[in-house]
Amino acid sequence: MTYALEIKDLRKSFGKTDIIRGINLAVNTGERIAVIGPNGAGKSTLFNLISGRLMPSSGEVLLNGQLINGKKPYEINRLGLSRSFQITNIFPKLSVFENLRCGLLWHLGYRYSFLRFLSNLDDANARTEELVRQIGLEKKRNVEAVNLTYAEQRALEIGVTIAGGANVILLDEPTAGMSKTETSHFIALIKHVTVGKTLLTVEHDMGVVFGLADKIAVVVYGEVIAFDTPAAVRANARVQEAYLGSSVADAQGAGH
Amino acid sequence: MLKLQDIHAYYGKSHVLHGVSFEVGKGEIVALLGRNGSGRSTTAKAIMGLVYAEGQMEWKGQDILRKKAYEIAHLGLGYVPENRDIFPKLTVSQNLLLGQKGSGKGSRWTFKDMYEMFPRLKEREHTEAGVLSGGEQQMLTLCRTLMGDPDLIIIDEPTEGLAPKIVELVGQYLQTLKSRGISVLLIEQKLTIAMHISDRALVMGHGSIVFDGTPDSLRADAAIRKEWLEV
Amino acid sequence: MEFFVISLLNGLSYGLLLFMLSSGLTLIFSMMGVLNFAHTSFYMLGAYFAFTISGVVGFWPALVIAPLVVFVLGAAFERYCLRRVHKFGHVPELLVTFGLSYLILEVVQLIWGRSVVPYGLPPQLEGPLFTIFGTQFPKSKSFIMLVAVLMLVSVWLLLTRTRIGLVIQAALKHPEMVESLGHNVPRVFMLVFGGGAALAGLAGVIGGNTYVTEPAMAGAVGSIVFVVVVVGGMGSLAGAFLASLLIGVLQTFAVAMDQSIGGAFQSLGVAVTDKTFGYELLQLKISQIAPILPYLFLVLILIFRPKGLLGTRED
Amino acid sequence: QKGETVKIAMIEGLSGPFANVGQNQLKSWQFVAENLTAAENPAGVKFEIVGMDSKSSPQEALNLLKAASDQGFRYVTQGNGSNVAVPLSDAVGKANERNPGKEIVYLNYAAVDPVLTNDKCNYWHFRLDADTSMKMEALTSFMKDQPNIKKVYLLNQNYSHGQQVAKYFKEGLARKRPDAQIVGDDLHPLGQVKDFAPYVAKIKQSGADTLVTGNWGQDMTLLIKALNDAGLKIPVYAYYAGVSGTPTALASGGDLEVYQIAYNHSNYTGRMNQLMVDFQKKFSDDFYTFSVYNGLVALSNAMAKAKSTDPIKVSAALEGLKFSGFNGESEIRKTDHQMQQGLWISKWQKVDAKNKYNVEKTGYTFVPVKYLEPYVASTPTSCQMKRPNAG
Amino acid sequence: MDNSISNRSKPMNVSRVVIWSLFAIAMIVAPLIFRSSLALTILSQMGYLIIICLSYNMIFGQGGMLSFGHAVYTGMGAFISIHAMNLAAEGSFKVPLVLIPLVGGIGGMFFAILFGFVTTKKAGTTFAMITLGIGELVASMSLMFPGFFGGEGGVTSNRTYGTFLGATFGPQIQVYYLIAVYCFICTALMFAFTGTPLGRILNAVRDNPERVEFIGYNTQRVRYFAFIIAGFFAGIGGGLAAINFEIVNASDSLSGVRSGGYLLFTFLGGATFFFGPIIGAVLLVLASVLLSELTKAWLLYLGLVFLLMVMFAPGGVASLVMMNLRVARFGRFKPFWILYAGLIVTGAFLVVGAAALVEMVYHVQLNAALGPEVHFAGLTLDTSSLGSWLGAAAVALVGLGLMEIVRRKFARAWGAAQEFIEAEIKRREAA
Ligand SMILES: Nc1ncnc2c1ncn2[C@@H]1O[C@H](COP(=O)(O)OP(=O)(O)OP(=O)(O)O)[C@@H](O)[C@H]1O
Ligand SMILES: Nc1ncnc2c1ncn2[C@@H]1O[C@H](COP(=O)(O)OP(=O)(O)OP(=O)(O)O)[C@@H](O)[C@H]1O
Ligand SMILES: CC(C)C[C@H](N)C(=O)O
Ligand SMILES: [Mg+2]
Ligand SMILES: [Mg+2]
Repeated sequence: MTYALEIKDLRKSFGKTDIIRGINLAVNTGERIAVIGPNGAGKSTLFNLISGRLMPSSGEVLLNGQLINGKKPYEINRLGLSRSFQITNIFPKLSVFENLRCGLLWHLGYRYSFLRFLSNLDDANARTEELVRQIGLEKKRNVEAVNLTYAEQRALEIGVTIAGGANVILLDEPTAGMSKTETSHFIALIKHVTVGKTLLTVEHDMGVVFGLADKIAVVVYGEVIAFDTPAAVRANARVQEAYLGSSVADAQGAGH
Repeated sequence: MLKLQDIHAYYGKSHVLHGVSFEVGKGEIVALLGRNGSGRSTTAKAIMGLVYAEGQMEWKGQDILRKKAYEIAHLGLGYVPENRDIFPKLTVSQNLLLGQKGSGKGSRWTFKDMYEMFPRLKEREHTEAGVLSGGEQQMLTLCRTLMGDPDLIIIDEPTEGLAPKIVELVGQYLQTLKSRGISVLLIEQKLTIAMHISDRALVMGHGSIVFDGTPDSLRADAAIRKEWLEV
Repeated sequence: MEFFVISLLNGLSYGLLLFMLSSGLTLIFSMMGVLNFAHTSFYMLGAYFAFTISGVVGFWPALVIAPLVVFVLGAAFERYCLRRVHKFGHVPELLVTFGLSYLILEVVQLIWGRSVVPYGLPPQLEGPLFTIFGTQFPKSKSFIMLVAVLMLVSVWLLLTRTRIGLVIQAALKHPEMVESLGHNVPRVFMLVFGGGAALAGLAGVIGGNTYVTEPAMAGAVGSIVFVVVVVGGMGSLAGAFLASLLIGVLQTFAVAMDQSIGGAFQSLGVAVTDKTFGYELLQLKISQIAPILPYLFLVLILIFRPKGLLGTRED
Repeated sequence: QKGETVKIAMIEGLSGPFANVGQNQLKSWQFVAENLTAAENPAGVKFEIVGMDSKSSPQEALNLLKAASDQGFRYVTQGNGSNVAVPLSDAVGKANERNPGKEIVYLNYAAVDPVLTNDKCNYWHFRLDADTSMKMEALTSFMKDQPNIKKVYLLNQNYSHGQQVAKYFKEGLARKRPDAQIVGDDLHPLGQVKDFAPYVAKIKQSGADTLVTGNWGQDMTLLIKALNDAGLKIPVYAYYAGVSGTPTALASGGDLEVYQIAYNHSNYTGRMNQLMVDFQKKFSDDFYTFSVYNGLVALSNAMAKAKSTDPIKVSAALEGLKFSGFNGESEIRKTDHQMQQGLWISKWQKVDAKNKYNVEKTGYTFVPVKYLEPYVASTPTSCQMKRPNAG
Repeated sequence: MDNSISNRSKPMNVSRVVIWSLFAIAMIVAPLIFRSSLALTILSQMGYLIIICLSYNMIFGQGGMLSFGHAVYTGMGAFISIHAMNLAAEGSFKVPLVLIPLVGGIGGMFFAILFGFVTTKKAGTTFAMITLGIGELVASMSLMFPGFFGGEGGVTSNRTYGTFLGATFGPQIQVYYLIAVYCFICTALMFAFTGTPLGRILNAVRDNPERVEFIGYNTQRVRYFAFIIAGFFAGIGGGLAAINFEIVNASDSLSGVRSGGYLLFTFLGGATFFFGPIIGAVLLVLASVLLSELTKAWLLYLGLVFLLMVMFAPGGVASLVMMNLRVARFGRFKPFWILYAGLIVTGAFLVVGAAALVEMVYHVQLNAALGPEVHFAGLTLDTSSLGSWLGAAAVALVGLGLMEIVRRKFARAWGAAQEFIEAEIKRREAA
């Protein structure tokens, strides 16, 4: 069978530094994967490689069986992969509604069209309205994105990411900066909007990780040292030592 | 050391702080807790002179309310903002260099100390800070502020985006600061750490302080926690 | 050989002139990101001030005083105008400098009139420095070359020996953060802008009498200075230096080249007559477009190497 | 018509880069208009000149033409730049065709593109200056008698004026001095050269003994400076050495052999000298646009002849008009409305006992070297003048 | 003509119909009110400059591309139009005059396709500098090719080579209406563009090009397409200019000064609002034609206005209008009538006094020899008497002082109104 996302011996180095050192990962359609690991382990870099923001030094990335490495971000997105960013990355001067609508125009086939009015694109507008509701920003529908609170911006970030209806979704620390209550709301939201989709998410909040993921991939120093169910990962001694560090007093040298 | 009395702060015309009063003593770690949007970051900015504020504010007995940010910094206040604000096009060491005031002589902290504390930074010394991982950036901001040798450091959500292991590390690090006589005003979301290391806890709600006491008493006060922290 | 040596010398001296004109802009444009359209107006001011001041106290004191006066004006402009619009972004900054360039031009014309002013060389700089192959090389140009090199060295020292460059770059991104770290950002901006203006003023003091001092002198070099800075690479003083020399030499040698595209075709056996499509373009000689080659160079550089020759930034 | 006021709109760049020249010429017009004697003004009208600022932009000039027409002007004048003159002449022609009863006469006192009195000639346009073909005709006639001119270098601005200078010069030289050689013919972009040293090196390398250039403004002064700097002391034959500002710059350049080809020089005696001296006294500026004088005198003569100030009648009278101008008998040729006049070669040198007029107070002056009679400078025209039926 | 490009619902609602009708009516009746032939030319120029400034804003305000070379596309459109007119008059290329602007549009578009291919690969400063370079190149080269560009004199033509519905297009009024029709249609089309998918994505590219790549769009393509469309409208504007003047001339049409003018006035009008450039175009014509007629010091005034506008109203005139409308919409405008009146009166004192000084200075500098009298605003000032100088200075100072008092009051009232509005918005949001 083909995997939704398959990564084969992926490597990336910046100058002389090897950051991603041979990652292999295969994700089935519909799975929710949490990617965890120490700071600087290469999680965001991995996402950047998959989504086309960076070019791999070597290795392969396959999306639904199709080789996508070396493609431009927009090409990869058109093939059904969408991602969010660790640092909020939306359209600050556009309203919430417009942000979301931009997210889905390409995928509804409107592309570079300049011969029809947005307001007449009923399918796009209906979808957008639904998205606005899904991410709980009805009241801020017409507010410019810059004027949203941090948590609202994060929600919008996710909204823009899922708007196009991509099947494979990568979320980079979606709950960072949120309070506990907000986080739990947010997790529910993510679960809700990604039903039936393949999800990869980077997280540091273990509560979220264990609440959300079917499987966990642990990235340490550019390698996947474990890829298993939450229970198994939690029990894994290497993971504890490298990442969770609950008992390890000498916690220096994160990432080594 | 730091004393705020009835501080009101504004973003343009919008009134955010409605009379905030508290004190931070020497060598004390004070946690400032509260929900998103309650005004904690604004309090920090008000102290640093980055938002327009009214009221009374004293630092080491000196009025600092109308002073410019760089003057305040020179008086020995350090600030680590919540969104990190690293300088992306400068290298790690240049970022640290900017943390120094003047020549950096006589500072309690040197480059070496910083690199020892976070060896990861040493490795990335000549890398542009903009490409650092989220966690690395967080470490860098902490160190950058320390380079300026502050007597009180205001830290806004330092554990944000850090791996659990590093979070612990930061906790230890704050206690090290305390042991060197530096006061800390810690703005936190993660109650566990904050409660664990702080000497005193403040809770903010709707732009004013609604609780001021020891962590233990806060732990005991379920009503406050329920109303202002967790719901 | 003879022609080669003389042209090389001409090229270098022209290149250094360009560097002198644009070094201040490099400082302002690359560090503060301000597209300062009034840069050459400060150049003009330097020349006029020097003209007036040297009439009173002589050229050599004017060489020092005039740039200082320009410094004060530049710093004041930063303090009272540019600073206000800084927060609105680059385009308003640019427009403010645009407005300023109008104002300076008009005020200069009001004070000094609309014609050339008789701003001459001091006796020490008159006449040739040396003669090779029967062609003289004037002292005034040698002086320009000397000053340009001194500018390079001093600006370079300023940037590498102090944290000013870092503070400014950092402040462009997060000004509040830099202030919170204890740096007086507004003052640094003011000094840098004033300094850039003063460099332009200094260029004016010696450019004005080596060439011509008149109201059109600012406009005449208005866009070439941007070419130098951009070709060299934003944020790179060395790049600006290299670009100046390169443009100077390139243009000087291009003047000597009477080849044309049409000529090239003809030597390949393709007939080119005035009936051929694009005949006017084909018969244009390289020497005829030499002075606008820098713009072509600019476009090509930006297409193939947007960072510029030695630049590090691309924004 | 006696005692009538004739208003002339001077549409010219009065601000911007060419403002100094425009302002000078506006003063010249006003000054001459005020000082016409009875003999010079047989019609006895009062000329009133109003300056309108076109900023040297053709489109602005056309706007101003409308404004002038609205305000009742029937005479306009312009000269600085054929880029304005050609559109203006064209627009005057069209406007007169479309608005009968509001005809306008256009006096061109300085734009020298030959096209204005050839392919694009227009009944309402009268040129008071000599065009490039005439100047080059005269210049080459002068060179015919200069045996030491053997190798000529042409350096001009790469636009129509510079291209025409080169073209007409080469034609004339080939006819009159087939033995002389053109050793270089360079064109450079208008106003883009900051340092002429490379060109000077090229001129030197070519072994030229004479330089001919139509350059003006910065392109002229910088060229002279570069020649001086390099110590290349060959004679320069120039068009616009005497225009506002250029003499000041020339003087700071040092001693160079510069000849000017123009309809005048700076050391007239008699009436013109008087005007120059008075002008300098009044404005502390030089009066050098003599065509202004010819223009007003011709206009007044035509008005006297037509016994009217009506532009239709006056323009009919101007055609073929013979009058006594500053260079003696002059004629406005009927076929193309080009004034036929004698031309001068003058030389830039220090003021001396005989030649006292101090140009721009530089201590230098343009001393006449040779006068070329009108017939020498005259060139044929291809103009097919379309005359309005009425009139 | 909505207040914000990004917030809108259905394109056809009542207020919009009203606004567009008013726009059309204004264009129809304007020449009936201003009847002189100069006024008519001014109106005609406003018409096509509106198109040009709007087209410029398509890339600048909506696409975030700061171009220093827009005149290249208007100018090339104009040159191609004028050649087309000449060919049509000869009979070798049968295009009626009313379609000439489209020929210009296609010309502009052609060059946008050509040059845009390289320029739009980049954004930001790089884009700005490439356009500067291309602009300089085209402007300098055009003078070297008299064949196509007509040399110094430019290319002339005659627009009366045919008739259309009985119009010969000889009289300016007919040309004006031709321009007005084009202006209306083009404005409508460009407004419509802001509401299309490409238009919206263009805004997104301006705001955050990186993210656009991750929602499926190729940013370079988006910029390129927008650039081409803007080039088309720019070319139409150029074509209309060619018809209006019947001459096209490199020094006017292609120069960097022109490009700079489009930028300056688009900004001055207000680049963040769709209708801002319309105001900008009107101001451009008024400043260049009327202001320079009124005073010799016009460049000084223009420089000052720029400086002050950018410093105090960086959103341009349009943003001032919108801010006041916002106050009005919240029913808080009442106190400002009197305050504005106060500002205007005191400001007038300041301006008259200061301008009198400026005029006298200019007079002394330029025409002193014509006598010491200056005529200004109906007054005759004597530059040789100290009284005039002191008087003017006094008027200016009194104006300044009074204005400062009013300004303070104004600022307070304005602040209060804004505070109220902010609170009101919050209240409505909460509700
Ligand atoms: N363009 C680049 N050039 C050089 N080094 C880079 C670049 N991008 C990333 N790195 C380095 O690669 C390492 C991995 O970074 P990455 O952002 O992937 O970490 P992460 O796992 O997401 O960490 P965090 O949890 O802290 O966000 C870091 O040390 C970072 O400094
Ligand atoms: N720049 C700003 N302009 C206007 N209002 C602002 C601005 N920044 C913050 N606010 C508002 O001020 C209030 C307090 O914000 P503040 O950032 O101080 O909260 P916080 O307690 O730090 O919350 P967080 O957990 O989000 O960091 C919020 O309602 C917020 O919307
Ligand atoms: C100078 C500006 C035109 C652009 C600037 N570099 C930016 O994109 O931020
Ligand atoms: Mg990361
Ligand atoms: Mg906060």
